[in-house]
Amino acid sequence: MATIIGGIGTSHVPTIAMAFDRGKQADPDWAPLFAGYEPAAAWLADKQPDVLVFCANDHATTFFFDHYPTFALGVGDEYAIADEGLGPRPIPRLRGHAALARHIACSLVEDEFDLTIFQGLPLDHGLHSPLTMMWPSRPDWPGQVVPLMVNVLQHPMPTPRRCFKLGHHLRKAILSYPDDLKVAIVGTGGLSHQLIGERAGFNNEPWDREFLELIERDPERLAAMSLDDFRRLGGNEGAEVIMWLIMRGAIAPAARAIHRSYYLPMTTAMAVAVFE
Amino acid sequence: MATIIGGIGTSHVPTIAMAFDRGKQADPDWAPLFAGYEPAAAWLADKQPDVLVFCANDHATTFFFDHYPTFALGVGDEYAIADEGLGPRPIPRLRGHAALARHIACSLVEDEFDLTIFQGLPLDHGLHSPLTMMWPSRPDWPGQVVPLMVNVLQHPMPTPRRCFKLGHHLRKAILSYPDDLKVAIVGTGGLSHQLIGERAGFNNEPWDREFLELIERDPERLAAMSLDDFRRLGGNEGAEVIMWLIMRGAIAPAARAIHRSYYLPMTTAMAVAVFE
Amino acid sequence: MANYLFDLERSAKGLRINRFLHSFATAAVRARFAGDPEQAMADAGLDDVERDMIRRRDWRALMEHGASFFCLEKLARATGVSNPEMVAAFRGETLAQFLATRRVPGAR
Amino acid sequence: MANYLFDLERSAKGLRINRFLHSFATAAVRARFAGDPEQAMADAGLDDVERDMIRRRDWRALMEHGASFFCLEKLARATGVSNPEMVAAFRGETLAQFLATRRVPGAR
Ligand SMILES: [Fe+3]
Ligand SMILES: [Fe+3]
Repeated sequence: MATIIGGIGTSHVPTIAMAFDRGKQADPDWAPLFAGYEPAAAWLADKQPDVLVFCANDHATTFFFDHYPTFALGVGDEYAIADEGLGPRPIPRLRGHAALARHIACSLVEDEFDLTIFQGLPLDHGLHSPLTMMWPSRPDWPGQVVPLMVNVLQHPMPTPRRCFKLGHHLRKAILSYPDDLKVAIVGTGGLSHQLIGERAGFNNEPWDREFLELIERDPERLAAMSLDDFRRLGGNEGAEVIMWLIMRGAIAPAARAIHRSYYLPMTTAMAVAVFE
Repeated sequence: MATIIGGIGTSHVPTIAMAFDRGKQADPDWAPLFAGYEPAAAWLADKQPDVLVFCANDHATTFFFDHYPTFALGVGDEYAIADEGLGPRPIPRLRGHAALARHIACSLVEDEFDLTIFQGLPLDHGLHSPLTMMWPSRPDWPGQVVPLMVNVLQHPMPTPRRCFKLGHHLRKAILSYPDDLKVAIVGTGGLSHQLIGERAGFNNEPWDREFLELIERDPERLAAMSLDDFRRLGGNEGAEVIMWLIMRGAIAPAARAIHRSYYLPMTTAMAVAVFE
Repeated sequence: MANYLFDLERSAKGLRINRFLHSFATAAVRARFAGDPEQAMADAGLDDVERDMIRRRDWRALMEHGASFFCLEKLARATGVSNPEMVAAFRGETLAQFLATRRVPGAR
Repeated sequence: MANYLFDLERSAKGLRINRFLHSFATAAVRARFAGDPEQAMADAGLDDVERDMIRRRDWRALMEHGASFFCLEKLARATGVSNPEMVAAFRGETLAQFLATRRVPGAR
């Protein structure tokens, strides 16, 4: 039977990927970020999950607004690295766990989640900007992924409540997979940032700190908030933290944060948390 | 306030469109089919709905299996006629009621339906093969459409229960639209047919007759059935009649069939029913 | 009795051939295929088995290989084959044999 | 304070410009635009207002026109513009002014 060993919450800012690809580990402007990911990398190296289920979003790279899904589950064997304007990042293709993904698809659709199913499409930094900070990409990835891509770009977006519920049913789906597999859940996005309008550049560190407490101790309170609440408190684009609620719903209710870091250098608050 | 004046259930076989485009009204092999649509056309001409909300499916024309939605709602101002291998049918582009469609999108996503949203994409015979039998296409369509496209091609498909629920929430969404609009709901697909495998050519007229009774008098019993039940009774491809359940959920519970016709000339049982 | 339910395993297995069949919904692809079918199949990266099935219009083998009926329908329309002909092939019958089982054989 | 929530009205309004911006995720489009930007914009059917905004890289006007930040990001990457430069433009500031409000101005 598959087990869920815990979860990770992480930002997925594109500059995280740039800092990694340019080898900025020793640059004082970036060193705190790399330090923040070290415990997450150590946890993954220690626990050795077979599969990471990634709750992330595409950034109008693979999915365009002519055909935009609310929840899109990848069921492929492999995923190319998307070109986002500079050519694909120099990292290996991701390998998908197609059998687990198909099982999840059938279970979630039976449970009345109206998934879009995708295969043979590339993935963008929403997934792999945090991944390279935590999982070795050389010579190849140590395991497989299942991408669950969420609409956080185009209103109407799924409600926080719906995301938390999706997490609960994702947990049920994974735990009913018949083969032995160690699975970790990753929720990505945020923390506070706004990229557009006159409020561009907005951050809210007190709210970010509170969010990191609530996602651990009282996710129900986050699920009861509206998207407008999330936008007001964390910025338009910061509302994407609802993807952490999917992760939180999929790990054990009693899970506790064994690591937390927070770094706000420029436009987006970058956080990493590990839950077990 | 918008009102729902009733609903239509109809097959959407491509040969219906061919018979229409080739002017087969007087051909004895096709005359019973045209006769079956006459009361539906008369009802629409009499009631003059402003908008038809169409629960239909794409046939791997506009949507391909690399990115396949469970429920896709069109929010565009217009829809081109899709090329399905012979060039587009010689009928005018469909006009979409974008404002109503956006309202429905927001309402359904708030009610935890995980819609894919599409715009600027063409529509195939799933929608317009029955439409040309009931609505004048010359010089132009008398009203607008809102297409709600359902996955009935790739398993896992939405459950019959989920489709019926979607209908209930679609009703709530439409009835909360602030402007005066007369809306009719069209559910398409079926009836019994199987196109693939050794059972290709399968039909089941007794089940079709029972389905036409149940969709009117006891849709709850249909909603409680499994997709396997629908496949066994009506054929693999005949299970697409779950789209009638969306229509049935969206019209008044007490609605009654004021017209029914049934014709089974070749591979697919062709039915038309009007509910008011 | 084989069911050929188009599930996610079948969809993954048939993705390449279905992508090719689906492309017949585009006039330019139809023209290219009509002009040089071998080149069109090579450009789509089809393997030898797939090319052979397409050459012979072996509908039943294509279905068993993972082709979706609705993608096959695009190639059928583009090459003048009707749905009753495809259904007859799936049943292992001639068109005439299949039509003999229908209520209105002329309705096609 | 203008919010620019990317809702379905905005998405519909911006569909053409966003399709163009989105296409910069393809190397061939980037090469074509680098070689002949006017021809590339004409081929994409952009109107005069849209072409002018793109020529001037007027990020704020593009945003107001309905461009998605994430589509703008593709053009920015392809033409060597960083996200802080775009954000500064939305705020009506120079890059230096914007960086002066940040904790770690070198982290870009
Ligand atoms: Fe994001
Ligand atoms: Fe159909």
